[in-house]
Amino acid sequence: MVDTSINLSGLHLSNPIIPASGTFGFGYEFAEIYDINILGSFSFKGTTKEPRFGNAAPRIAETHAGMLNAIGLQNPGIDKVISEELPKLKQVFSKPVIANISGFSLEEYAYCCEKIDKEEQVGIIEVNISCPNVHEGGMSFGTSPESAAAVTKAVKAVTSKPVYMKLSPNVTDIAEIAAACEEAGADGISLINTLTGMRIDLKRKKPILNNVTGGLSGPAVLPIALRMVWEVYKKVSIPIIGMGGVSTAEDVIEMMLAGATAVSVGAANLKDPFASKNIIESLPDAMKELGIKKLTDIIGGAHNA
Amino acid sequence: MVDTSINLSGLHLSNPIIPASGTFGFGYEFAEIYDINILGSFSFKGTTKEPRFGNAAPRIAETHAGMLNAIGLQNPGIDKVISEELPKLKQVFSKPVIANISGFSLEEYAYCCEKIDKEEQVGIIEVNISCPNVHEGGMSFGTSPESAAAVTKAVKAVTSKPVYMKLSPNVTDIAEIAAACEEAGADGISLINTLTGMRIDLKRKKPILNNVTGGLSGPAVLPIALRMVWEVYKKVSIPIIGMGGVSTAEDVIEMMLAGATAVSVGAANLKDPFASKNIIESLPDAMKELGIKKLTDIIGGAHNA
Amino acid sequence: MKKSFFTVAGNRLLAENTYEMVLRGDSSAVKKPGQFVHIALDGFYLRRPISVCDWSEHSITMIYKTVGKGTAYMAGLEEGDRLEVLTGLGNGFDSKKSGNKPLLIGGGAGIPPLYALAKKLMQEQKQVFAILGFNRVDEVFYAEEFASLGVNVIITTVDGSVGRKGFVTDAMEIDMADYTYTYSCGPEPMLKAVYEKAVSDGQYSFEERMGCGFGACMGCACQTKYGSKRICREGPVLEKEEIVW
Amino acid sequence: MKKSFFTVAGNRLLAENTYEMVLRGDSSAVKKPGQFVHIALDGFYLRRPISVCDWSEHSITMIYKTVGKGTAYMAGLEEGDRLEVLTGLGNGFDSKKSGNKPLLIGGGAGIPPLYALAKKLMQEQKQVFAILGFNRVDEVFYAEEFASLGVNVIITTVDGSVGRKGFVTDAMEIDMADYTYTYSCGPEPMLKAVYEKAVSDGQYSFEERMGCGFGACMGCACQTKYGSKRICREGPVLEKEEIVW
Ligand SMILES: Cc1cc2nc3c(=O)[nH]c(=O)nc-3n(C[C@H](O)[C@H](O)[C@H](O)COP(=O)(O)OP(=O)(O)OC[C@H]3O[C@@H](n4cnc5c(N)ncnc54)[C@H](O)[C@@H]3O)c2cc1C
Ligand SMILES: Cc1cc2nc3c(=O)[nH]c(=O)nc-3n(C[C@H](O)[C@H](O)[C@H](O)COP(=O)(O)OP(=O)(O)OC[C@H]3O[C@@H](n4cnc5c(N)ncnc54)[C@H](O)[C@@H]3O)c2cc1C
Ligand SMILES: Cc1cc2nc3c(=O)[nH]c(=O)nc-3n(C[C@H](O)[C@H](O)[C@H](O)COP(=O)(O)O)c2cc1C
Ligand SMILES: Cc1cc2nc3c(=O)[nH]c(=O)nc-3n(C[C@H](O)[C@H](O)[C@H](O)COP(=O)(O)O)c2cc1C
Ligand code: FES
Ligand code: FES
Repeated sequence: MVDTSINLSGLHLSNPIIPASGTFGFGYEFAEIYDINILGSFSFKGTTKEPRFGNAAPRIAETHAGMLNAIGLQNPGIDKVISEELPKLKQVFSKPVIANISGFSLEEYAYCCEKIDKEEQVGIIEVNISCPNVHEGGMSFGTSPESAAAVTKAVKAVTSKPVYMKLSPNVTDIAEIAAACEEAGADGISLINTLTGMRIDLKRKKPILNNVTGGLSGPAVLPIALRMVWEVYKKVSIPIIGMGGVSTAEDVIEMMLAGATAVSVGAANLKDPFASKNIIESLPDAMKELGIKKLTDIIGGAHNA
Repeated sequence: MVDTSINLSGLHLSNPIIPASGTFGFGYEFAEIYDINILGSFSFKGTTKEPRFGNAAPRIAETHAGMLNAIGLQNPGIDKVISEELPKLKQVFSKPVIANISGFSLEEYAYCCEKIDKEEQVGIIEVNISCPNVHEGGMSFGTSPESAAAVTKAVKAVTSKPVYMKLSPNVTDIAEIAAACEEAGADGISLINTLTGMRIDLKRKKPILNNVTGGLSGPAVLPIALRMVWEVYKKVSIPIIGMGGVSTAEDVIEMMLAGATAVSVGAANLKDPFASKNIIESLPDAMKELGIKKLTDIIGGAHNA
Repeated sequence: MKKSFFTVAGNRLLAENTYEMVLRGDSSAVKKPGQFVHIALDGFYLRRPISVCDWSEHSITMIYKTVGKGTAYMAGLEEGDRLEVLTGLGNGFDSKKSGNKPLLIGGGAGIPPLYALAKKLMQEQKQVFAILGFNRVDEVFYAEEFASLGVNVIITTVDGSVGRKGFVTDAMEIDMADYTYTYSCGPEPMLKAVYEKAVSDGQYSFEERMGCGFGACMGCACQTKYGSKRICREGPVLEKEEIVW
Repeated sequence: MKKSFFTVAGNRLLAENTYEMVLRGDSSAVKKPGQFVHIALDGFYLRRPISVCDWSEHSITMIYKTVGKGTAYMAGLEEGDRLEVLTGLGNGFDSKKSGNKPLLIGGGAGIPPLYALAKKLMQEQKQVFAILGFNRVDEVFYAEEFASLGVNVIITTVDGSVGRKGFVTDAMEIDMADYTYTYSCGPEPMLKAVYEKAVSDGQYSFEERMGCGFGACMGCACQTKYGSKRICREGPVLEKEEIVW
């Protein structure tokens, strides 16, 4: 018997698989087709202070070995998430969930985190700092160590739950930003969010996405995600939730060898609704094949070689 | 009859296809299998002041819809390129060639460009600023507007040929860097170079590439390249050589709609030695299919829509 | 929703760039006309959504137009090829609302789901009218198939090469009068024109680019008078009264 | 170099995880034993380099071991499947250097190119010896094929389950004496051991991860005493005297 369990800031997860925010909704669609309690945990759809409809359609474009999305953080707002979504979720998911929080100002981040802090169902708060900062010319909070640290501090001040800062890969030096978050008190780092990309409709001769650009994810980005997890692992000592293009149990192992303690699966859930289930079920065999007895043994393993 | 010709800083190219530096050597391997004079032009292997062997093997890793390379700028050095490679090239390629120059200090860049300036065969100098700056902690010249501008100025001071600055995509704001190059006198911008990535060998539990990280290219990066060309086109008024994942005539058109005046084809030449030839030959039909008479009409076309 | 493998049992050219594909497999998840399937294609990251045109216990028929690389790939499939498909997606049309004399209005690649609907309505003993719009005679398909169900079929072509010359809405004005309900599927400009012309209530089926196709990603969400709806889940069929253009 | 399509004419399991594939097509670019082909596989970005084990005017035989996803995909190919292949790559072995009594030393997946070489050397009337090394009896392949050419074959297995127990170098020491030249192909540690033990000059065939396979990318370059060489072009066969470990 191999041991797939991991420990994430005190949470014991039976396996490291965490469906990524925005690709698993609030879990119901998947709960209809399999028992989602097999998951390590999952990160719910990015939630903001106010309800948001998001961007106009089209919001999706296909790419080679990946996809672009420009959902624009559609969500019912933190209050409704707490009053409606979490109670419904409780009926299908009995484990601690990861709350993914977004905002356009420090106040919004703090507001949401303070509210979610009181929810027993929430095990970890994952703070997405890829959103544009409306008070500072629209650059994303995640593009400078200073603003990333500022969000971390604002959030840490209002919650006692573990806080994972979710970093944008659209930066020159992601390890520097991770270090700033650690220094500011983050309990862990999630990476990577999507890479900004675009496609053009050749017939209409204009961008496919109504929003012009969108976020690239899927297998295409796996090598970039691995490199960034590698760099962040070298720089910080807090745990990493690694993601970006993970689609198989082998990808999970590769991500953990690069330095991830847990692994999120995003676009793969959209391509195949059973992807996370399949990964979890094939993980023990993949481990045996590679002579891995205990998954936690390999975290960052490729750094020692 | 459709018109595929373009004008690049005064050079008339019969078509916009320019095999990308590092994927076409000095042309001979391809000249053995087709007449390379059908190309718009081509950018020769990145050349430095001193001869370089580059990195130890393995230097190549496969990824989803792409590849990683960590060649490490292997080249015979500028003097040998001028004395040996260019005369040999002259026998198989009668058009102006693009000289791709790399360096690890301002002096090295200037040295190479001053030398290559005297070569009649060279139509454009493409200055690769993705290399680490040995004098400033190893960050690449291409990661800050200041160092990018400094290289531009150093090079412009010693040559009268058009200078295209080749930008790294591993940055937070590529348009800002392009603008700094324009301001410093660049005649054009080439983008994108490869995205830093890595893969791990699951059996050996260590990075596949001896260099740990390498540069990602191929179809996987096309959406990122398109977005960056789009952003740079909005910001600067000098011409752009667009590249990153281009493999078909349709990709060429997409790149030009995003803002490229000419289009480089990289990894596709390695996957299929006839890729550039096939693209050139299928371009007229692709144009007809999309109702394009003159290729120059569509440069940046998606911005007007 | 169900994920399963199907075998191509037929794939024939019906009209210009238009193919009919019959899939053999478990169709148990298909419940209503107007639902769609989501097809995984080798070498393409996203699935392709195609309406169910007809189904029986062990087969699903689809009609698709080749508009891009994915549908061109589908056109190249042969009998015996296997496809991995999500079935039972979308809300589908509600035949109960039709009244006695429902009018079905379809344009081009929007026509297929109306076929299964027509079949259902005929089973429910309604007097069914269908206006099927095309650009040219070369594009026309399934006119006889609708007719053999007992549907009163009116064909329109933009160039008048067959049937009434003009748009589907021209036929609505001239050929029809006392229809009790409208069911429509086709390109968005057509849907809008029908919406504006229709004197009855109705259901309209929409298309949107999809990530998942089963409600997880919000990729297909659109605004309605009753809030945001996912075309893949609370759609593709929307009620006339809730549509926001 | 030539790029062309080949049809799989056979693909059979030879030994544990080891397959022999025969391709039908234009083999005119293949000139010498030790050259390789570069095979495009659906769904994989890079080609797979595999040595030519044997060839005739219209066919190429390869033997490959399933070590990863690409070779596993190859193992699943069936008669009639088509592959796009670059042929005529690499320098190949020079049979002229062999002297009268050449010794061929191959390990596992490094054995295949030695077969075509043995054939050539036999045609050139040499007295050919071959040491073929494997881990276990289950992995052994082509022993009879070499023997039927008239080659003196010695098999070694690491566990002694067939042939001499030990490494190929053990057999060199014990079984051989007056060989005039060494040709070797196999895993790098084996090549190095052979290099150190060999009393004659020789040629050694190397493997390296490749981008292009035809000399354009420098992906496979290695250092030699005479400067940098591309394994795909100035290799895969290097002269003993130039090798730098
Ligand atoms: C619910 C629904 C039912 C449909 N039913 C049918 C049908 O019965 N017959 C038919 O011919 N077509 C139907 N379509 C449209 C069909 O999905 C597209 O024509 C098809 O996806 C185009 O794929 P492609 O690869 O050929 O085009 P490409 O343009 O190469 O596709 C690129 C991407 O855009 C998406 N895309 C392109 N056009 C559309 C579109 N109109 N709607 C949704 N996604 C699109 C593709 O799925 C793919 O992800 C339906 C669409 C939806 C949403
Ligand atoms: C000149 C040459 C001749 C060869 N001849 C033979 C032969 O006759 N029979 C045989 O069984 N094998 C041969 N090999 C090795 C064979 O190329 C690899 O086993 C094969 O590429 C592995 O592919 P994969 O997808 O199964 O493995 P993966 O590990 O999944 O491949 C991932 C990537 O690494 C590359 N790669 C992995 N291992 C090797 C390797 N050893 N050499 C080069 N690239 C590698 C693959 O080509 C691919 O790009 C030869 C290699 C070279 C360079
Ligand atoms: C449709 C979609 C919606 C997403 N929404 C969110 C979100 O709301 N919050 C967030 O932090 N990340 C969001 N992401 C990013 C993913 O959580 C993940 O970081 C990214 O997709 C990379 O993983 P992948 O390659 O496995 O998809 C979204 C991704 C997709 C594809
Ligand atoms: C094997 C290889 C070697 C490269 N060497 C160089 C180089 O020497 N100089 C340079 O500016 N870019 C170099 N590049 C980057 C390409 O020129 C190009 O910018 C990049 O690969 C993106 O294009 P693609 O996706 O079409 O490959 C190299 C790329 C590859 C794949
Ligand atoms: S396509 Fe994902 S929610 Fe509709
Ligand atoms: S693999 Fe490209 S030069 Fe050898």
